[in-house]
Amino acid sequence: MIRIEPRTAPGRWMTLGVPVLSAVIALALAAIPLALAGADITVAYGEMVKGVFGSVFAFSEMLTRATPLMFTGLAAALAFRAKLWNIGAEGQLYLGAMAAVAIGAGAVDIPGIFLVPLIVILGAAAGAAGMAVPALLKTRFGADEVVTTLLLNFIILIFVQMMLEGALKDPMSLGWPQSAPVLDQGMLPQLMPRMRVHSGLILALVLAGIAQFMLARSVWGFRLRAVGENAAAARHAGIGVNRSLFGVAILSGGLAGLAGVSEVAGLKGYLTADLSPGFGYTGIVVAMLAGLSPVGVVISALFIASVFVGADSMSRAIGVSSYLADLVVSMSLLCVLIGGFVARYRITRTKTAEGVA
Amino acid sequence: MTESKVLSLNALSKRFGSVVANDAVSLDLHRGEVLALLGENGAGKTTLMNMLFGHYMPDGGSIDVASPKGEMQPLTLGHPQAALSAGIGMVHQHFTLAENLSALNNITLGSEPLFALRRDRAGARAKVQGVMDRTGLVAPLDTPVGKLSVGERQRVEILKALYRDARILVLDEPTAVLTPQEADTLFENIGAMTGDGLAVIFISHKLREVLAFSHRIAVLRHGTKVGEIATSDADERVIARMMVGEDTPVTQRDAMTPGAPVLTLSGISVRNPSARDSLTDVNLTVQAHEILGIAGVSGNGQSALASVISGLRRPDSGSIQVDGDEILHPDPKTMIKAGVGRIPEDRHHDGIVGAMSVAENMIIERLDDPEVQTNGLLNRSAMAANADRLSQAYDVRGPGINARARLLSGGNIQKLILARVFEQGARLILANQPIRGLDMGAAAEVSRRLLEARAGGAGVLLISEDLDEILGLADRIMVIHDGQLTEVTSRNREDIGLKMAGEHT
Amino acid sequence: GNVKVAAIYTLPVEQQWISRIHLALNAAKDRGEIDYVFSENVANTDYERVMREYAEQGVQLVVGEVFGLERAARKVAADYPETAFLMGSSFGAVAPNFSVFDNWIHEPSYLSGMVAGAATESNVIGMVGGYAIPEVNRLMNAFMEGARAVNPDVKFLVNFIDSWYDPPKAKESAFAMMDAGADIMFAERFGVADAAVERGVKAVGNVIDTSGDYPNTILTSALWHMEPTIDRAIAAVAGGTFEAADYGQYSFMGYGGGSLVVDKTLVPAEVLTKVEETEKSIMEGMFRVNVNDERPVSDK
Amino acid sequence: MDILQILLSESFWAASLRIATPLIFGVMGALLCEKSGVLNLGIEGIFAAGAMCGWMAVWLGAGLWGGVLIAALAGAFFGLIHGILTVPLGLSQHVSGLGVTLFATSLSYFTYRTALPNVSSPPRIEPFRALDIPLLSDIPFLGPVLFQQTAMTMLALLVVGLVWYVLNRTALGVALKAVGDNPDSVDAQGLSVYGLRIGAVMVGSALMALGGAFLTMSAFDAFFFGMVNGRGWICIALVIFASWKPGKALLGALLFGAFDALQVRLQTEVGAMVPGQVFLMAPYVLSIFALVVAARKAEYPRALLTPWFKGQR
Ligand SMILES: Nc1ncnc2c1ncn2[C@@H]1O[C@H](COP(=O)(O)OP(=O)(O)OP(=O)(O)O)[C@@H](O)[C@H]1O
Ligand SMILES: Nc1ncnc2c1ncn2[C@@H]1O[C@H](COP(=O)(O)OP(=O)(O)OP(=O)(O)O)[C@@H](O)[C@H]1O
Ligand SMILES: [Mg+2]
Ligand SMILES: [Mg+2]
Repeated sequence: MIRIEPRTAPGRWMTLGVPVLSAVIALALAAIPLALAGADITVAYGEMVKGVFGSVFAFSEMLTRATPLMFTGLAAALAFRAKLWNIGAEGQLYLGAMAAVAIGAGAVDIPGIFLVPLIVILGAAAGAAGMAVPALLKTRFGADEVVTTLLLNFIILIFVQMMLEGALKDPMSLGWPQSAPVLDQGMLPQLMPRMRVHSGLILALVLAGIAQFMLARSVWGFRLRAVGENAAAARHAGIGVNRSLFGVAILSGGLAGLAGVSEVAGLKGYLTADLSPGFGYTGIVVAMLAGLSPVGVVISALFIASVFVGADSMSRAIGVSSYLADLVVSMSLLCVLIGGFVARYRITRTKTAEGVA
Repeated sequence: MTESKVLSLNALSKRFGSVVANDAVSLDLHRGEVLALLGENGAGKTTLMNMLFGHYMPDGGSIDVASPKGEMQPLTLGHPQAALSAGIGMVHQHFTLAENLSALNNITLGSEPLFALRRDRAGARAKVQGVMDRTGLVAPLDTPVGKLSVGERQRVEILKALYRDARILVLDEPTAVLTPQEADTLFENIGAMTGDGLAVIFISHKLREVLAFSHRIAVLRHGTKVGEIATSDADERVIARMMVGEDTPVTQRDAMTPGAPVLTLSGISVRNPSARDSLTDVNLTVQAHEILGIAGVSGNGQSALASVISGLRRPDSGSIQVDGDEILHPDPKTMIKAGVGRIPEDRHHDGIVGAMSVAENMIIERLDDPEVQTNGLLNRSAMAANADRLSQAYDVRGPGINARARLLSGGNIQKLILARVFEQGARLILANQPIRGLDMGAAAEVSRRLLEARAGGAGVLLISEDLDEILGLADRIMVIHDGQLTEVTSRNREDIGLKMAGEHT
Repeated sequence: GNVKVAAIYTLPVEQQWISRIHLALNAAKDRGEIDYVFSENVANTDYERVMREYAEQGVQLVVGEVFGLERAARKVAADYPETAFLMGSSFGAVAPNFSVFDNWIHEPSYLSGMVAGAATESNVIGMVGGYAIPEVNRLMNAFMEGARAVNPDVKFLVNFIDSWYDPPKAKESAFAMMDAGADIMFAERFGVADAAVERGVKAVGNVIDTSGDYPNTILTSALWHMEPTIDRAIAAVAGGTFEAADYGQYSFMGYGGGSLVVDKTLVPAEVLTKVEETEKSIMEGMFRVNVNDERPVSDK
Repeated sequence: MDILQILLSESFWAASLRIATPLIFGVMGALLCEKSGVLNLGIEGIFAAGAMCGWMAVWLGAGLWGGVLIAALAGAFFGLIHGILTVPLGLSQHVSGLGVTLFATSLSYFTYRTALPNVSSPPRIEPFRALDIPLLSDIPFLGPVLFQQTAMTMLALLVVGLVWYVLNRTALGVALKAVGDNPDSVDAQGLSVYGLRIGAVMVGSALMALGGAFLTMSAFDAFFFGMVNGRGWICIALVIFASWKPGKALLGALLFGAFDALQVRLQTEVGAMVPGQVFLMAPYVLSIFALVVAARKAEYPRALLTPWFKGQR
């Protein structure tokens, strides 16, 4: 009979080695679809590495892709810490992006040192507002936030399409549904010439650091952890559970909104309805792989971005379907999930004693 | 006697990590016998029974069970299904009922073929009715279990076992939630069934019923069996010494003159949709230097009363005064600030955040305190110093102040909560089932602390389902039944028991 | 050697619009003129990276569509002046190496509208579109104008399903229009013609020819041919003469970039004659079909 | 046509039922999973897998019912993955579900593209046709609405009855409801918590896959990337809307279908005045609204989202 028991003290190599090992296993498993598609496996892996580390450009592209994932990953990690299941980062991202173009695309024409912070703050506020609604519905009416945030993603996306054909539509776009571009002085500064990586990355790293510190050291973080680990006991101890939940909802939404700001004002310059290829959902994956630790989010965002960019570039180099990249990312997720389990639990086999010997 | 042996546990051992819950425990049981299994908290009683029933896989040892014909046969270990078909029934320490299903469905669950297209509901009902008629254990069969009282649920649990024609019945603390009368009825019923050959193992912390109803007593200490004794040869002192290894300290209670009121509830009503946990026009006063005991069977409004005083639930009407000041907007924080210390009924669920450290749990009620935080940042060294000091003073033992509170044993968790409550110099202490499930040593410690607080000028509101506890500690006693409070002047068990059952004498 | 060509599509190659580019490139590949690789379903976020990757790999001609990233794409082109870019775009070309095209088949759409206008008996024509973007609006408007030219009484029902790929939904939209009286369906999306077949109603195709899939249903289709565009670009790259230019005109009928195919068994001869006359005037430059990118709406 | 006229027409109700069919499969699947205590957010991906596998099987010559079977098996396979991850391993049901969605979707797309690399027009199959059951479909109104649907719609209605019957009339249903409320109750009676839950998730996922298969084998005759288009997520909302009751779930799916059918018809009429997006948004807004109303008295399966480990407390 198979039994599952928690490990009393997970060894050090377990907590560090197991995730790495699971990632390696996931990549090894990717050989199966590769082989089925008729690719040369060794070449494929070589191309995958090259796709991330082969050049400064490749590496910078990986960082570029990791940036929004850090924001959405942080959004999920903080909310999940409080057991607030915000599945709506995708929608909140779009709200942040909409706010960024609404204010940054010429509504006000002020110098960059004012405009950039304004865009960032309003973008975060918009995302926060987007999460405030489900938080309110949850705390007031007990409506399950998983479902409300999930559905709001659709509503917001449709709303974005509506705005892109309406109020936010760029008159210069010849009818194509997209917003006017953010003014040049409103754009987040680039980090390297000729590369797309931008200072949104720095913002994400700083925020991850602050979040890590606040969670561990502040009263706010204490309350958040208490509410997440045992809401009943927290309430009993005089902690305002709904207030804490609401606070973290605002923060989580704000972080997701920043993902939108960073994509629009750091990367593309304007908003289209296909700004995000599911960054909000991938952020959940990122957060879970990170064990909901903010610093861990940075690492796992880099990992997921590497896998995606590497596999994507490999699929192009060796001519297999580009859906491979998503496939490898999903297999990595599943493997790392199982790996995390192995690190925390021990699976033992015991003989099913058939009576006495 | 050997021919009538129905069960033998042979050198069963079980460890959880570093804890040895059972160390080569052997035990025999005979036809028609009632065996009481005793021991302190954590002695390993439940673990032993869980191995018998197949919930836990023993690390060593074996079990033999008599077949209906009387031959001893080895039992397949680790499978409840095997135990059930060998004629073993178990009533668990914690209810194992699906609350969304009727009692009938809970009882028949698992005994019908899963993939049959039709069910024989009439047959099942008739059979349950038969068991109920035979044993006198009656429960409504068609109401969802979630709507039943605790006593009714307990009976459903027992019916579950008997429905499957159990020849060996294990009862793990079956009377913890029953009135004395209900408990007596239960044991009378069981006594009648043993006449038909049923063998019973029951676990209890209540020595009175052990002495009254068992034939034989086995005692566990730290996972090993330390002795067996025929009940006719035993008395409370003998048993206590076997369990603890020494005589237990007797709590001393000095008479005191009550002071000014510290808590006054006037006309408090709480309405709940389920009607089970409501309060109707409750009035009470707790004075300084006084312990007011609230006796009653669980589910009669104790939770509502406790949550009102804790600030968790706003009453629908009525007023609350603490130390003479009316509390207009009660919530947990206001109540703490007003000087109400709360010992919650469910320590794991409401008392601690198990995933946070002991040190953190010790300051969780005073996060605004400048000693704990400066400018919103936690003052870690002060927290550590505080935790060290309290652990010392209240003898909180465990893997250290930075370990997760979940790792503490039940008694130590209770001490942690006591430390938290007493350190804030509470004017009123709400103690809701403070010693439920604690062993003698830990229970004595809690009692001593409550009396100490009383001596220090605090008022104590003691809610308990254990009449012995109330009689031992309270200066005044009120009984709660169906959401209403009545004062009792008599200290007679019978009188109070009848009031608890709702009889007006 | 062969010209190295890479295509980057934001949607799968089954999408009508993209399938036409894919077809032209595959044809060139089969003729042995080019080495062809492609990436499909590339999110706009990743598009720029993929452009750069191909450019870095030494691809000589990059084909694709940059409607969602006009500025960024031009920046990439500027960074790789040695690489030729031929992109679907609403804006203009940028020297030295960024050329643009678009599916300018409003002419055959107008003609297909004439067929539909003559064929409707209920005088109600249903149109199901994906998104109301200029590329789609333009063709719908031309179609409507053509129909009105032969039948002033015709009314249009217009619906957008806001998805490129939801055939069941497109089908339901079409059913709804037929319930409201439409007896001709303009099939901009997959699913519409299927509904027409089920109800025995006629349909008009767009961009691709699906008459084989829906026998007895497709009256006529306005086809887009990318070959004139693609072949010119390939030749220019091969000959070292590629320059920034607007290739849009090569989708006009005059260059063979657009054409009308009519099912002669379904369309009466006199209608056919009239259509052919108009076609001739278009080819001769005597008739210009209006370009209108506004979102079309239902008639009341 | 005014609204009343639309609401009274047979074709409108027939369309509603047609649009509702994939949702009926999906919501029944989600309901089974959740009744046993497991939230299955893999649904969106399982829809895609069902759509792809069912279609592919028919295209390769398995026949229509062969395709239905293959789709169900594919769904059960992804259900098994989700079941193993969330039941014995007790991993987060949210994350595992989203992971399964990503995995099932990308695996289906990758397989389709690898098998059919160079299509420029998707290959088609001969799909299920409307049954047009002789006498029954001549019944006025009811006939065209109910009996001129395809066999898969009939199957969906049958599944509702079956799920209801199993849950409310069989011992298996009692056990499923029990394991979703308190796994200990099942364990103490000698039944397998893991077996019941994994079984429920597998069967539920198979049903979800049928929802996807309906799209490619009945509503349409070809497979497209992205054609599931959020239908799976809708089912998750519908289950809550229905308070985990099969009958109400059917009603919810029908309401949703009716709304969709109505919006298509209304949008054509008033598309000029109101942006089309308002109509697209409405069902989601309504779902949230229904949720808020229903949440007040919804009886959650109490053990939903909570893992259970044998021999642990
Ligand atoms: N599943 C488990 N995992 C870890 N430790 C366990 C488990 N079950 C029991 N223990 C530990 O084993 C010891 C014996 O526990 P057990 O529940 O058998 O005691 P008990 O005698 O029934 O106590 P009580 O009177 O409080 O019910 C305790 O230290 C307990 O913490
Ligand atoms: N005629 C019958 N045959 C078989 N089983 C039945 C029959 N009637 C009821 N049951 C089962 O007994 C259970 C209890 O019946 P009851 O009407 O009390 O349902 P319930 O507990 O309210 O559950 P539900 O809300 O699902 O109806 C039902 O859930 C069903 O499983
Ligand atoms: Mg016990
Ligand atoms: Mg009922």
